[in-house]
Amino acid sequence: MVEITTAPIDTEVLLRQVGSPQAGAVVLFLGTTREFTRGRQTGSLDYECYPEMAQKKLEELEQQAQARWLLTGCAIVHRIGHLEIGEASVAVAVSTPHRQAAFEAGQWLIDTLKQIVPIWKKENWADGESQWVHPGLDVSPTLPATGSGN
Amino acid sequence: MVEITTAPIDTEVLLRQVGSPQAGAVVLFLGTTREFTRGRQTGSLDYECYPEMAQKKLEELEQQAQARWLLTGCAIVHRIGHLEIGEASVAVAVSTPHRQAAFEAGQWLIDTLKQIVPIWKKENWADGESQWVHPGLDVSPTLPATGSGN
Amino acid sequence: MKVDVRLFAVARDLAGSDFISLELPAGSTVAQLRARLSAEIPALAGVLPHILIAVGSDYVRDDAIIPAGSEVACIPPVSGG
Amino acid sequence: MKVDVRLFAVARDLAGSDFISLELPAGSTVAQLRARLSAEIPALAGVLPHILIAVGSDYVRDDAIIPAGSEVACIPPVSGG
Repeated sequence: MVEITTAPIDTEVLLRQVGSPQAGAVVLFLGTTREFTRGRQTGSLDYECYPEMAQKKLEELEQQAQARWLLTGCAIVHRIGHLEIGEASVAVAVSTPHRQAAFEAGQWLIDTLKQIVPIWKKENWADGESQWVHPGLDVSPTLPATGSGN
Repeated sequence: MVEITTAPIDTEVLLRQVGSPQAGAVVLFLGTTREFTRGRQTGSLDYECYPEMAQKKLEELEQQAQARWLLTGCAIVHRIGHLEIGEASVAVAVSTPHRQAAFEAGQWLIDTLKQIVPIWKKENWADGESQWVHPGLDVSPTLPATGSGN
Repeated sequence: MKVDVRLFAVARDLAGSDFISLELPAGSTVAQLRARLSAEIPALAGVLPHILIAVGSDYVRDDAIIPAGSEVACIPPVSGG
Repeated sequence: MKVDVRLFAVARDLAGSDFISLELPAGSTVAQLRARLSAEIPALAGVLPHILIAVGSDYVRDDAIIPAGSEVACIPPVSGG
């Protein structure tokens, strides 16, 4: 089950979805929005995605993890839109008969998601600037008042 | 926060406890009771512990993980008593600024818990036999009607 | 052939639009698409080397040929999760 | 000195009791405790090599001396989690 949603992530639902009488282990990963990044304070974040491709890539990740670790359950939810500090932007839940595979699959899923799934976050710094986060790319901050542009 | 309880584990409470504005990652591990172990069907499980020592060892594990991975949050709950298939017997939740540490700490905590914390499970096999699980020790099964010991 | 290229995040902000329609010769490659994007939207030129191109929701290399009617997108370095 | 030894899981089942009171010379070691346990509860003898001894809720080695008044327990291989 993969989902992209603007709603808060319901971890109870996720844990129920991956539960199974064949599972001995469940690993849930939550990515939550941090208040400080390299000493600079974040006020809030906005996430956007390329919906069709993000959905397809998430489904591919789920299928690859299923095949590689013989998961008994897998659920990935990414939230987009506006998030406040402390909220979860992403949740990955997997279940497996034995725990080592659950940790490996969970970590692989979030690592790979962060490398390939077309989702982007914009930091709204507490000082008023906003800035797309594009690893490896030096993006000039923009003031909200000036809107988009360079 | 560490706890030994006979009540079902409330994951929402755990996740709230480890949440922090400094956290970018939360990892929750749940150990759940499997229906089949090496092909043999389990009906239910009973867990018992040495309460004072189990509590002390869990607190030591939490402190060691805090020191080693600079956790922003940590919670360990072990349920004892009678558990049905699919229920969670143990939950480990940690939060950290970055995700690698959360996976490492979560896995270390459950691995070490399973090695040193004085908690034992008894498999109540679906065929009516019951058997303490003591890794490395060949324990004769007992029929419930015969009570303890041989 | 007409190709609509979807633009996201910093690429959209730099272009000032969430897509651009290009007219390309049939059989054009991704490299040729990149050259046209650079020419049409000079503000994109600086970041384009860091942008991946997706065709039909899959990442493609610069020597790939763009099939007519396919959905094309500029994917700046992702930062989800 | 009198030492109450707590017994858990298979050790309790084999002994038929959740503790045993032993009278040991002051300054006895864990090894001496093990020998007495084996003698007092023959059913335990077979599993005792696999059982760890805890004194004051910490695992101790066989050459450790048992302080008077300490809480002692037999810890069969654990299977929590």
